[in-house]
Amino acid sequence: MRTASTANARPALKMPEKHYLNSTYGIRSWLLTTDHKRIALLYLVSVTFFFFIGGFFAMMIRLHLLTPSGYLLSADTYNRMFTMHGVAMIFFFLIPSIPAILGNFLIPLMVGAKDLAFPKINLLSWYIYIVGGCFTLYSMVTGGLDTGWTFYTPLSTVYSNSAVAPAVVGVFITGFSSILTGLNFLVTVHTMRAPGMTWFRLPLFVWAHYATSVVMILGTPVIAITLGLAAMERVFGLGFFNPAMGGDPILFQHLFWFYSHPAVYIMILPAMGVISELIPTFARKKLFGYHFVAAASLAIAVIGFLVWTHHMFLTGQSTYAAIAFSFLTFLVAIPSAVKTFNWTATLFGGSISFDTPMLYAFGFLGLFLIGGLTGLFLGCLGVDMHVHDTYFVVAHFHYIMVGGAVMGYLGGLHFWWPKITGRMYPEWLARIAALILFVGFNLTFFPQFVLGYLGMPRRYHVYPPEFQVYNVMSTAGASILAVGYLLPMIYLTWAAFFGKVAGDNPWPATGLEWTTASPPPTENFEVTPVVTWEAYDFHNRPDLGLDVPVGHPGVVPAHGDD
Amino acid sequence: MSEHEHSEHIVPPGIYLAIIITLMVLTTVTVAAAFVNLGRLNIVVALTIATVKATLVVLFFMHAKYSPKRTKLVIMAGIFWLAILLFMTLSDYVSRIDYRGVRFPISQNYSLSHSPRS
Amino acid sequence: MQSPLPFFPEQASNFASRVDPLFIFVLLTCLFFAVLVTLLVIYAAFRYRRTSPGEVGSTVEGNTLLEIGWTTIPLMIALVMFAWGAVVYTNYRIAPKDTLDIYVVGKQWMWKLQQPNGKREINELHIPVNRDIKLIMGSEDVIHDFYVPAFRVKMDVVPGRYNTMWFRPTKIGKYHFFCSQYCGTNHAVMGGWVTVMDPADYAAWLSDEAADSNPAAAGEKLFTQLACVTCHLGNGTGRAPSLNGVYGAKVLLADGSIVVADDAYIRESILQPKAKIVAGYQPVMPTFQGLVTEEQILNLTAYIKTLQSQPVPAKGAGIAPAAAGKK
Amino acid sequence: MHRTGALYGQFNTLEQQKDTASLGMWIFLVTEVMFFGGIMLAYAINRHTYFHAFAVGSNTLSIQLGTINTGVLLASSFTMAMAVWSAQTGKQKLIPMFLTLTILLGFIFFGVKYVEYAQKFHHHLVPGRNFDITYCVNNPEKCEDIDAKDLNIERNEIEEAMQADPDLNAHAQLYYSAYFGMTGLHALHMVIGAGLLIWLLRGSLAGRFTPEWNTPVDIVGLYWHFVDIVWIYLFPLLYLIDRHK
Repeated sequence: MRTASTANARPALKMPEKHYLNSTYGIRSWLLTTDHKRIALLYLVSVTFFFFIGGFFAMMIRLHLLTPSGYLLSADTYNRMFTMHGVAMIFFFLIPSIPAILGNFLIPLMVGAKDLAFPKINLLSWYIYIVGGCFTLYSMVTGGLDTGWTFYTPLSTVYSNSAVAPAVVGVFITGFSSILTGLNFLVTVHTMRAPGMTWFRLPLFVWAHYATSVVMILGTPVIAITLGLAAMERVFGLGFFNPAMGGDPILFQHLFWFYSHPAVYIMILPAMGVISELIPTFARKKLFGYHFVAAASLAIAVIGFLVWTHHMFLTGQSTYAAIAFSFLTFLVAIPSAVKTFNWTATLFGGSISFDTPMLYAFGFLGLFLIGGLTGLFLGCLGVDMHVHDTYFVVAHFHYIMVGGAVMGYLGGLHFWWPKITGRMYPEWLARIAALILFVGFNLTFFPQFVLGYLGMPRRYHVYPPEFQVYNVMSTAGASILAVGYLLPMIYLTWAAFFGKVAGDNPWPATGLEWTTASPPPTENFEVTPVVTWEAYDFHNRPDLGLDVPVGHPGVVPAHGDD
Repeated sequence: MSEHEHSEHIVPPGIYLAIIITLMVLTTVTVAAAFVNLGRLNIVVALTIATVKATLVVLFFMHAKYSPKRTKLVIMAGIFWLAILLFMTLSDYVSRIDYRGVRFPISQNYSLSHSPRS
Repeated sequence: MQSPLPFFPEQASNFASRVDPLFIFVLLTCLFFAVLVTLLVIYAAFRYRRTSPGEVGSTVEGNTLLEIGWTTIPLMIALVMFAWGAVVYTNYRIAPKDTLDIYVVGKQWMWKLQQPNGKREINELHIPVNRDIKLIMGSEDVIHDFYVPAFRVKMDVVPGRYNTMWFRPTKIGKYHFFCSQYCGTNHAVMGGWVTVMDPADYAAWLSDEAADSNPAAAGEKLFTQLACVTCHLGNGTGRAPSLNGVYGAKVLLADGSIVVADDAYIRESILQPKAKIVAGYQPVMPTFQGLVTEEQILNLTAYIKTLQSQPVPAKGAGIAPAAAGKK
Repeated sequence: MHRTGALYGQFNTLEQQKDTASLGMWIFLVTEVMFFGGIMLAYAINRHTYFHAFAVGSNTLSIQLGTINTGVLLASSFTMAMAVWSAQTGKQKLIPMFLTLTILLGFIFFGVKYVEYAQKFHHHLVPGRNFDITYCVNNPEKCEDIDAKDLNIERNEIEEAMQADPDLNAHAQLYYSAYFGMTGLHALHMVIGAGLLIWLLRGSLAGRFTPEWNTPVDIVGLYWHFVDIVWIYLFPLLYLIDRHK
């Protein structure tokens, strides 16, 4: 079952003498670093901080909903809790999580570059993230925010008496962090690839991030200007979104969802990229249909921009527009389906191990499947008129965001933890944690599908007693889930300092990042690597030390001639 | 490595001069056209002239004409996505019909103070 | 009547019998794919599990025919879902002729509904069975959403414009309706009941003014029904003053004057709420002129009298402090 | 940032470095397009909905000042292009000269914009509590800078528009929200651009830009031209809605 054959083969693994973690010391060397690997760790710390803030709010919400009359929180407090849960999780955890941590760390390594194209801008984007985060935290401690993470006007601009302005400004600022990260990735992939690293030799993780970056740079400016206008409206009384002044609240929703629907793909595409790395590695087999998976990423990024009003089918938008957007919504489901089929097909004929990252990949497959398929219900106009704005929606997007994106994130974190820290996490504990997460997650969110179809609207701090059974299940699941999230945080931190030394390529995997030391040196590679192999090609990599059958019928001559 | 091969193209000042003169002339034309009543065509004329001017600036002042394909792709992507934002949103507005059969724009007739039936 | 783990809400309108089959179609299709992929993954995980540490997989790289197949087949199925859904939705968005029109106004946090003959209700809707009903909806403040799960229909109520929805109730009974677009503090209690009645009963109800025998109890019921309770919170934190202990007390008004809260004051405050504003509050209360009968005012007053026994909150009652009273 | 022709650590060749910088700027400009796109959309929908109010609002702007500013900005784009050309051809003396001209024209633009904003402020045309589209018509003595003939035309226009749109004042305020939103955002970009130009000017005086290495001049130029393009659209959209009266 255990892999790490190469790790076992070599008796004494040692950490490299000099690597990016010990090259310089002191707080300044971290806060002023332009090393993409260190910036990734800065992001890791700050993003984890926001994850636990958001998680705390989530726990309060679930505890409160244990009883129909909600004994724990007042209506206003509850409203603040779910709003701040959404804002913290979406803008400060999910959107930066995989791109800014794993993407930042890995993209230069994967394309064989010494750093991102604009290292200073990379650091700047972390500072922008922190400034935006501070504004939002300020809003959280000075009266909170009770508009829902969607900031719908005129509730947010006129009627709410919570600290809307600082929160909106915070999200506005953080948007620029996202834009700069996306810009950096795009340029890096275009101009910084190592010799031999052609477009179709790029790992699919890079393709997924390329698509993500496209969404980031084209969508984020729109939410920035929208929130900017909303903030102006709240502070100075501009009137674009205020019906009392002749403005149109539906326009706000158009502009908001123009970004916020594609933003869903900012969260899920990188997770898909992680899964596309995990499955070939732990099945020891090329990913089935590489070109189709890469193209599917781009297709999602493009078609994802054409579907936003499916969040607005029942706002009274034109019937014709609704029909057109519903059609496009069904189209965007196809590339995701193609990816899922390709991942499944990769398993056939593989040599599958059940290391923790692979368990997360299996978990992702199952949960993303449910999340994606339930999206069809919501895109279907006739069903949406019943389930829109109910718990069905809540369950659906948690299956995508938590079941998909967070599973991918944790899987990736485990997979690359030996590369990031040079040390291995405790395998059995990690497997148990993955299992707890999977069980807890389903128990939390599956009952919410039923609740939704029964007609329980979302964002209710009290609810009719007939909905209680499912709410109790959901709260029970949430408690299990909380344990599942605490465990990895504890043992990963422990492993970073005291774990077994992992070696350069413990799995082994084929990516360029595994050819350098673990942890990598500051300049990533001692010499600029020259790539001579296709992505995920285990058969033509004698350096991995695997037992490729001699005269294997499928073994093709090395592509090293170009 | 990337697919660039271009060496920097230097545009002679004469072309710049020709462009700026054209731009000034077009500015005059657009102001003059605004004083002629063309009905709905006024906005069309104004935006067409603006687009011609913008194109000249992009192609020559910004050297897009001499830039690699990649730059052109970036420009086209920008225009394409702007078009998505503007036209797909407007597609909702222009096809809205409210319950009285009134087409967009309808908001001017709305007032809650008197009963909707009156 | 309901099982402990209900799955479907009651079917009580023409759309319930159209949305549910569509839902089941999508559900079965999705189940098919979910089960298929899950079984394939489980099968592959066991069949192709690693048997020796150095083992590698096969060299299969892809199959274009397969790719085309699993692109087009799901696409076809998706298009069926789309078309079916669009038909149901279009039918919902285009109301038939000759409907019973009811005007709905959403307001933080109550619904005001008006029958064609002008009869008004708050948080209650009475409609006859088997008749096409059209709701014409506007909002006074933020976006709300009128949602009746048993009817499978909802529609946002957007300030600055009218939205409409229609349905035909098919079953006599009482059904929950909710606000399903988040609208601020009391979003969760901004709901009520739709009562579907036999047409004869409906006609009788339209002309009937039923009364309760015990004035204070009837008043208490009205206090909730008319949504007074959403603003006049007992602990004084609402948007309107608490009414605990207010009857007979001196009240400080916004213009600095002081009045005694007697029957006449309470009556005036219900009918012309803007006449005397309590200090520290905004004039946000709507008038109930024409909405409540004289008898109901008496009932409400009787109820407010009973609040004498409740503890008076430290702030928010609007009761003039002793010092101010001497002025 | 102060090394001439420096090759930064992450790059292998100067060519790659220049390529990267230019691509980065172009992508950034695309995000700027989308940024302005959002407010353009708000403008388009409101203009369609409240055409009368937008026409009235537009006609209170000074077309002379608008046209002058358009000319000034186009000219500054020309001088900027010339500055890039000077750097590319190694004309060391000309670079600071053209940069100075560009900055100067930028400041003329600010000056004219300031005059316009101040005027709007005096005429109670800034969105907010004091906004009153009829202020000048009703208080001609407070608006002596508008001559009586123009004021008469304005009065007729407002009265006519009131027939079609009784809520004219509120909707004209939307026009002015768009006006200040769009021109304000544009001016903010100009300020950033002017800052970058001054930084370039320092570099050019120190002789840092050569035919081999002039990336900063090149990419700041791209930015400046983009700001110019935004104005090319703002001018007809804001000043030329309904002038033929």
